[in-house]
Amino acid sequence: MTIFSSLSMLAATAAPKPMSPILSGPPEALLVLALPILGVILCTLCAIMRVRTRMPAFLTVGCLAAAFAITVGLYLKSGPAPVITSGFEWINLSWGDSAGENSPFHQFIANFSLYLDALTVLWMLFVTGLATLIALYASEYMSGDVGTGYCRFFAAFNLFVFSMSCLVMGDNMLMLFLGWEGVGLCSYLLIGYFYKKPSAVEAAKKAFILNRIGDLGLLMGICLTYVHFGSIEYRDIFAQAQPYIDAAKAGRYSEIPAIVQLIPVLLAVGAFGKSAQLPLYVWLPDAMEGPTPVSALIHAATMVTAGVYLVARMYPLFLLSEIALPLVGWVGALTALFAATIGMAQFDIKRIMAYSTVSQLGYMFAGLGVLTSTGAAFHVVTHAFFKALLFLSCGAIMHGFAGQLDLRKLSGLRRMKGWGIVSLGMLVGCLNLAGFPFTSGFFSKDMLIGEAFVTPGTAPIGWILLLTAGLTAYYTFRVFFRVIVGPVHYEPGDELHSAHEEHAHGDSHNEHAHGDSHNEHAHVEDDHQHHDHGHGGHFHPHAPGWAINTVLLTLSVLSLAASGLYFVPTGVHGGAVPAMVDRSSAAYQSPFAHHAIPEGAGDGGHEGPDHAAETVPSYVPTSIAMEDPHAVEHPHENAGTFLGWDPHAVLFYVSGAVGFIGIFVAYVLHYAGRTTAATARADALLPMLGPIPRWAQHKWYVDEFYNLVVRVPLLALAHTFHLIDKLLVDGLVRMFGAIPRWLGTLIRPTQSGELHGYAAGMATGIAVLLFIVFMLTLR
Amino acid sequence: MIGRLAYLWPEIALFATTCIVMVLGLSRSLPMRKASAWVCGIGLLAALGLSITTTPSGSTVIASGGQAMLPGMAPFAKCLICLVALFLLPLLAGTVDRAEEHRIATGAGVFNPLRSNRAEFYSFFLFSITGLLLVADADNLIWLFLALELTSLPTYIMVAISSERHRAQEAGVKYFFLGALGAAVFLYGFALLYGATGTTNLNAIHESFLSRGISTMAIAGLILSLLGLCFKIAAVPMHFYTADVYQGASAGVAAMLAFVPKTAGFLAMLLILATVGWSSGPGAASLPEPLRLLLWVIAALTMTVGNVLAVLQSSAKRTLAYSSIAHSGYMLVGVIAGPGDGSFTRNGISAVLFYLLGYGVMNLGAFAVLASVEKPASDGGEPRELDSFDDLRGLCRTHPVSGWTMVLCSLSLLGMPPLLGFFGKLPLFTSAIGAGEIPLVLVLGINSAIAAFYYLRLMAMPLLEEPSFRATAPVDNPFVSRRFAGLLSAGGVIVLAVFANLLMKESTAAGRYVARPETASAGAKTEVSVAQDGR
Amino acid sequence: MNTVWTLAQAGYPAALPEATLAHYLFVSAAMFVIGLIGFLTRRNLIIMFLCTELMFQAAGIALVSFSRFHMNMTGQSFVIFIVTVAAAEAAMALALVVLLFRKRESLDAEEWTELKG
Amino acid sequence: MNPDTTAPTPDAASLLDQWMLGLLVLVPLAFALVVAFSPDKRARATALLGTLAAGLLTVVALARFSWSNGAAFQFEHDVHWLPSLGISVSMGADSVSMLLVALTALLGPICVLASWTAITERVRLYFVSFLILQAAMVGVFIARDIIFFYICFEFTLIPMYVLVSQWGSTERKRAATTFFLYTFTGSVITLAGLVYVAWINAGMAPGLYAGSGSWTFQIATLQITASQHMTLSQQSWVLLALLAGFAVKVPLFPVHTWLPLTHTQAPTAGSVILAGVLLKLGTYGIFRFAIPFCPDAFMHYAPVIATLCIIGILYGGLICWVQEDVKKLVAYSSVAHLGFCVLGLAALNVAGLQGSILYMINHGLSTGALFLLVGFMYERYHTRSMKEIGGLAAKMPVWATFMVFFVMASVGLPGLNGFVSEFLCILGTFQASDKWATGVWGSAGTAIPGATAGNLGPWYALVAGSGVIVAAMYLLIMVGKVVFGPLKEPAGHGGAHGHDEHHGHEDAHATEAHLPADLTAREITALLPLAVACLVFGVFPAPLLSALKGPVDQTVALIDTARQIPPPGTPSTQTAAADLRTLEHEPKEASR
Repeated sequence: MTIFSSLSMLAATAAPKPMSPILSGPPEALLVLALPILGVILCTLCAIMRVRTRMPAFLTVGCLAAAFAITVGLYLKSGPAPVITSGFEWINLSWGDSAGENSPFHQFIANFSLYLDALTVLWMLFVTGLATLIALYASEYMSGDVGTGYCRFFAAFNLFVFSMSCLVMGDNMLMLFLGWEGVGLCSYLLIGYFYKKPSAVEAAKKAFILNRIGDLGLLMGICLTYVHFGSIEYRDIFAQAQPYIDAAKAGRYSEIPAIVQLIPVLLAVGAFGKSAQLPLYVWLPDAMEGPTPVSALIHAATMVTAGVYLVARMYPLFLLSEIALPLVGWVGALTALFAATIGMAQFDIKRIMAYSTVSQLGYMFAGLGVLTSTGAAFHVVTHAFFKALLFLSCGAIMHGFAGQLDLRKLSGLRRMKGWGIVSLGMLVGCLNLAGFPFTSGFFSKDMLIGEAFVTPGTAPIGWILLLTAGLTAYYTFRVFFRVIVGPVHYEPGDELHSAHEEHAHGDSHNEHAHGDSHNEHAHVEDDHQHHDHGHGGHFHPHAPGWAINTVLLTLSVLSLAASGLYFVPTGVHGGAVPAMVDRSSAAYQSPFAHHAIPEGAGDGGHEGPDHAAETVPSYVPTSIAMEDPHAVEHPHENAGTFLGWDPHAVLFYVSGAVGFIGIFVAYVLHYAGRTTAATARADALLPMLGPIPRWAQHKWYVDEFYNLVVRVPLLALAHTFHLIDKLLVDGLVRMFGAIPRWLGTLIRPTQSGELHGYAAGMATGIAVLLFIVFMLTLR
Repeated sequence: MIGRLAYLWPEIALFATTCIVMVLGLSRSLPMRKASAWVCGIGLLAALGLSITTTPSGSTVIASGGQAMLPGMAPFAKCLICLVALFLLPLLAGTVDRAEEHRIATGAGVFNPLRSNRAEFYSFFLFSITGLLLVADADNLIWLFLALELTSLPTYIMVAISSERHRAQEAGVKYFFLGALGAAVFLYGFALLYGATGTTNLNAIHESFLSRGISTMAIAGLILSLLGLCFKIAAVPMHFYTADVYQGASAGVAAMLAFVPKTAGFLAMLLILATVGWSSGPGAASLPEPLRLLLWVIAALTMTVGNVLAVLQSSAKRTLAYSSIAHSGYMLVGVIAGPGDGSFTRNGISAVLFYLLGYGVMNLGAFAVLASVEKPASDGGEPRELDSFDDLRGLCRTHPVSGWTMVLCSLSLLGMPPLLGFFGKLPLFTSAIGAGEIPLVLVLGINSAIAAFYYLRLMAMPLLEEPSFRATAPVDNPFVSRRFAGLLSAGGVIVLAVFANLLMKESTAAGRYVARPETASAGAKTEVSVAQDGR
Repeated sequence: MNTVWTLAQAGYPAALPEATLAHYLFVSAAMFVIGLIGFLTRRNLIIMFLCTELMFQAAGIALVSFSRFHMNMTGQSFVIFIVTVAAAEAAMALALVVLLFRKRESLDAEEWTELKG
Repeated sequence: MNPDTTAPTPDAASLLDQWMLGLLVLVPLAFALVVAFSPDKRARATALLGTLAAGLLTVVALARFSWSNGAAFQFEHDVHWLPSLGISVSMGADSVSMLLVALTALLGPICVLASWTAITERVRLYFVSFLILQAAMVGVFIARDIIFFYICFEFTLIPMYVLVSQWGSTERKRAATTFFLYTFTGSVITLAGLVYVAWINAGMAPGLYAGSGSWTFQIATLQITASQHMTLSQQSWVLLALLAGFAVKVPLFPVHTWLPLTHTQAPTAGSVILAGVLLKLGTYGIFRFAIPFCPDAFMHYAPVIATLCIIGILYGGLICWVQEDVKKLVAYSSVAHLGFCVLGLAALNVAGLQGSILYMINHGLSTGALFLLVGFMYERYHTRSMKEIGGLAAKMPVWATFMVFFVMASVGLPGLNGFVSEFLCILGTFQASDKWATGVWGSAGTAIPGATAGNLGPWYALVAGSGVIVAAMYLLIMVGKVVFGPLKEPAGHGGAHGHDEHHGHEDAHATEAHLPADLTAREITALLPLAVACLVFGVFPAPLLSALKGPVDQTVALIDTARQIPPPGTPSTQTAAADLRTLEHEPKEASR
């Protein structure tokens, strides 16, 4: 396939050179890690002291806000070169001295140090920022659980922020792995927050285990990196990789050992696990069993982008492999499409959002695969805001309607009292997600799709992404048209999604180990603000309070404003996000982008998607875009086109149009003429599609497939092993153990008690022994 | 010859004591009768002292015409015998005449010398010990034969009279008849040995072997002698009687049977094998091949048969009997290994001598426990000594002294470090490895593991089980001395282990093998047999 | 000491010109085996004991003949001791037999099989 | 070496140093004696005092230990005992020993606390056994004489046998017997191997032989003899003999079946000690004896050993998955975990060895704690079947918190202790390959700075690493069933504190009716040190790693030497080949 050859060529022209890091980074960066830990400790203390107020939430918000403020400070301070803040020694092995070898590689160092470059700061900004906001939101959302559960929630929440910070800020791959697994743990704890609900426990377990599969890939990648480069610290890796980067520049991939080319593939496996890509995505939709703030923060905005972060962070290594980036790109694109098809057929709005998250993560990976790390990073940021917004809005709905999330049972929220801000948030989120023109989602998505067409050989990815964009618009607005607008109708949730029920029991005193109360929804806890909203038509939804509304409003504004991060130039840096990415290890300018910019700059707000690339700052002397003679000489010759036009220029309109079409279809099918909540015009169309909608609704039976292909055989193997262990291994041991007994039984009859028998035995024994001795030795 | 009498003072002392005891036991006065045991003890003490002081060692023996191949063996063996006999004595207290004495004490009868066995019992015991001492002293096949017979004959009777029960008589008859068969076998072996060499003097036989080689007839004689002696040490194929006899005899007598004939057998075996020496054979460092093969097979079979049969038993006494067979197998490993280079770690003979002491002490403890506690007979008859494993249940709680003695002794018998048994087994290990008998060492190791199974039961029953029903709960035997014997042996198991070095040094000297006594007697430099080198 | 066998072979299979050592040894061995077989086949305790005596005396014959062969008296003196011991054993055996007969009214060795296993 | 030659008037400090290790053994023994003769009521407190005293002494020892010189044996002391047999009670500790002694000392009081209410019958015997066990375990780690080592090694069996057999569950007798016989059989063969080495030594070393026949069992001497004067085939046999005992103790794959049985039947404290320390006797034995004595053979057979480990990891892990008994699950997980531990040893490089030794400690902490937790649960519910209990988080939140914490430590979550060791083991295995320069891994001539010589490599690491997934699977499934999910209590378990009668096979548990639903302060006190240690060693393993540097470097240097100098008796062609191999890989070394 051409993508391979072209990518190899591309990478040859476009590998970045790292800058040597400054070793004395700002010490306050450590505070970003320390503050969430402080939060954990405080929440734990609250739990021990049996605090029954919202104290933990506010402590958390305080800690995280402080962390955010420090991060902003880091951002303001950040210079062009990465800086390293040393913490303390974690794992530090050295050897060889005694053997007289002095190779510098006879050591293994993984310290608790921070590597701060722009990419780090970018990620930390939205991680801490969103975490603060979502903590505020959760202070209200989780208020039903005030008590131990509340403390537990916020402790895990803080721990998550800590882990995520480690992941992002660590100066070596093991530190990243620490965060990587740490966020996995927090995800596990928070998905399983409603630990009495078997489905939640199941989902938490699934998330952890599937992540572990990816983690193994990452771990092997780390080992391989270490074995080859003799270090797992980023700065060393990048310095060590320099010869290969040079080789890749010249297109001489044969000089790059297979080991090195394998590293990014292994890392990618890790990334696929954490970022819920094919084939390991199945855990993410189930992870929605967790409380919604968790879904918003962990499973939409931050943790799942860790995979993207990993690829971006190790981008120089990914460029060294002929297969790694195409792999990432294709997996991302296929995941995007696949998840979108499932999302179209779901009825649970939170699940729809979950699949859309998978799909959007696919976009990001596709972006990385088509060589636009900037685009991917930008999409990460915009997605973080609007997806968090969408989830939080869903959460508000869920909170208000007793866990109801079925879009067939909710309708016309806009017209209900107190639901205005939620509706607004929903609208803003949906527009962003659908890629409505001039929203931030539109710009970031457009960048990815455009770049897919620009980069030679990746056009199929572009087409897939374009198609997915249409589907995304459709299913996004399907939710909007059915839930927010239309006739007013609502039904309270059943226990399937009843977070409230669990709220009542998070701090449980066990009054309901009896199954019947599950169905009745009768929880008489006085301080609970949802008074008995269970039965028949007497259910009264309660609108969200100030905390939720504030957060929704803030996020709405932010997600709209996020587009500015790209376009509004900040000094010489260009847009904030590109400027930051450019200053990091993910820095990479497609040589084809140069040629794309000027023509595309049609509209006002669209001043220059690749402005940054055009004006590469002079203090980035090693950027290959400037240096590589090859790129300078033939800047345009390999750039792809979109049906003959310049992709960035045309796609601006095309993807806008696709988005409109999607929204329109959703309007026709799900809003126009709809009189009830349960049915819409779309239902009439379904039979025409045969079994496909049903299959899609059942997620293409992937879970069942995995179950059949992986879990069942493994379980069978486990049972077989258990049987072997009991029968064969232990049986053999017992057999050996039984030999003496058996021998004893065999010769016991000689001890008959009869004098003659004994005498005969003696005589025979003497005879036999004489015979043996004489036969064997005397011949 | 008369000069040798000077070295027989322990035997003479014992004989004198025997005469006194024989008379004392028949006295009409109870204190006098009771004193017979004490007199016995005094005699044994005297013998022990005389053994230590008068028995010459080294070159003096040779000068006086005793056997010269193992010059250090007799003194050590005699001390060891007297010591263990001293331990045995309190255990044997009250074995006979208990009902009779009870009848007299309650006034139901008067003392009747014809019905009293006490005098014979103690004097037979002393006779047997005397015989054993004489075995250690032997330098002549005739002497050896007589000493062996003197050792065994009294034990036949002791078994038969050790209990009123039929079992004792059955044990006696089996022991006697099979013993006679065994004696005939080694006697025939002695005859062939005489025929082959023309002399019955061990030194002369040795010289004959050195000068004229070992003829086939001599080999046949040696083999038959060894096989006959296997009866004494309860080794395959002469082991059949062991369990029945030990079980039928009272526990004290069984303990004696496990020590006295075994020691006699091993000492005799060592003396006879010393004539051929451990320097022939294919590797020039072992017994002649037929003998090595014979002993190898016997050792391996003995260990295995003893252990696998012991595993099956439900009677603790029978188990101990079979374990006694197995221990003979272990010791045979040392016999096969031979003197090595004379150092303790390589000298199988020292190892055997040391093990005999260790085995004597720890085995005695186990039997002492069986003897010191009794359970009431179900039919209301005389209380019986403990026999089955079930009888031992919870002994540590009902009878702490006996229980813990059993625990310690069975652990020591198992070879659990750091108890005496372990340090007995270790030199066997090292000497056999030193002699290159590694397969045999593995057999020994595996057998130790098999043995662990029943010793563990022997340990667990008193320590860990609930005491059995109150109705048949074991009661203390009136003879405190038996418990004392157990205690002695339990203490010995620990104390001797801690201070084992002295004993080891002594047994090293005892196991010294002089391959060419004629040069030694000439006062020339002693030539130690060729040591096996580390290949 | 292959002389013994050499002698035996020299005189064999000649028609027994005179009694050689081999003949005596043969008799001795035969007696020993006969004693053994008797011990194994007879059930009467007294007869069994006599069989063991037979085996003892077989050894005695061998000793005497060897003594003659070696031209020293050691073997013969050995035999005297053997006879003595045999006498002592006989006394013991009879005592035991009497004891046993009292218990069971029988001298059948097979009566005594209580102890086994 | 020999303290007898030190200054005639040693001051108090040096006297203390000299007797430090002896005291570490004697103090528990002395307290055992005291407990034996004190009334039942005071037995618990006395035992606690004893373990605390031992702990205090250990702290003193740790403080006086010169960590910068961790490879050297310190506090050396020789008590002449049986010179005829070449046996002396000779003691000395390097940093590996010290750390394992510290682990033992830490677990001591914890186990006493854990058995406070669980043991109501024959309390004295229990604590006497326990204290003797404690002394024997310390003895194993500080022994510098093979026989002294063996004595302690074997003597752990008896108290453990007593503990399992007397206070275990329904099948305790069988379990205890199996445990004893299995390990005893193995260790007898080990003894044969060790004695064989001593014999070789007596025959080889000219100064020691020459008719005097004075054998020695000094580990230091024998190690030199064994590693330098034995041929490869001799080393192989000795290795086999040593592994016969140590592999059973670890336990490695085909000889592991005693472990689940014993663990399930043992009382809680017994399980804790078994998992925490006793299993480490096997790995410690491999580290202290198998590798230094038979370096060539160990190198040669490292792939075989590693394969067994990997089978153990996956096989044990998968079996865990289908267990219903929580304790059995944790027991099988030990099989899997110790597979990693031995795998690190088989890697024979710094990362692997460091990881492995750390693993010994870490496994002791986390698995020990898991057994404690299971025990606390069992004390309340009298069942460990996942079918009968579930969702205990609702009732025992503190317990649940600890459970999740230690499960995570056991799963190998970074930041907790398990990860560091597991990662290092995997990394060591990954590195340890001579085949980097060929095959699919890269073109010849590529510098592979992170690789070490060895016969394992990435495939081993990959397959072993998949054990990490399996570990997550079974442990989380267990947590999902027992800790989370709807509350499920055994039928007849009335109320929060009650417990049913028909579950108890023993009526020994009469007192725990007083136990509250959640953990008591005493139980938390037992768990907290472990939790703190897990966390601290996860975040700050650096002190441990630097402490272990000395011994590990020494072992690796030994291996390097063995790699370069073939064992005696190797044909010269092989020598040449070995030289070539050396040249290829370590040009600097070869030119040296």
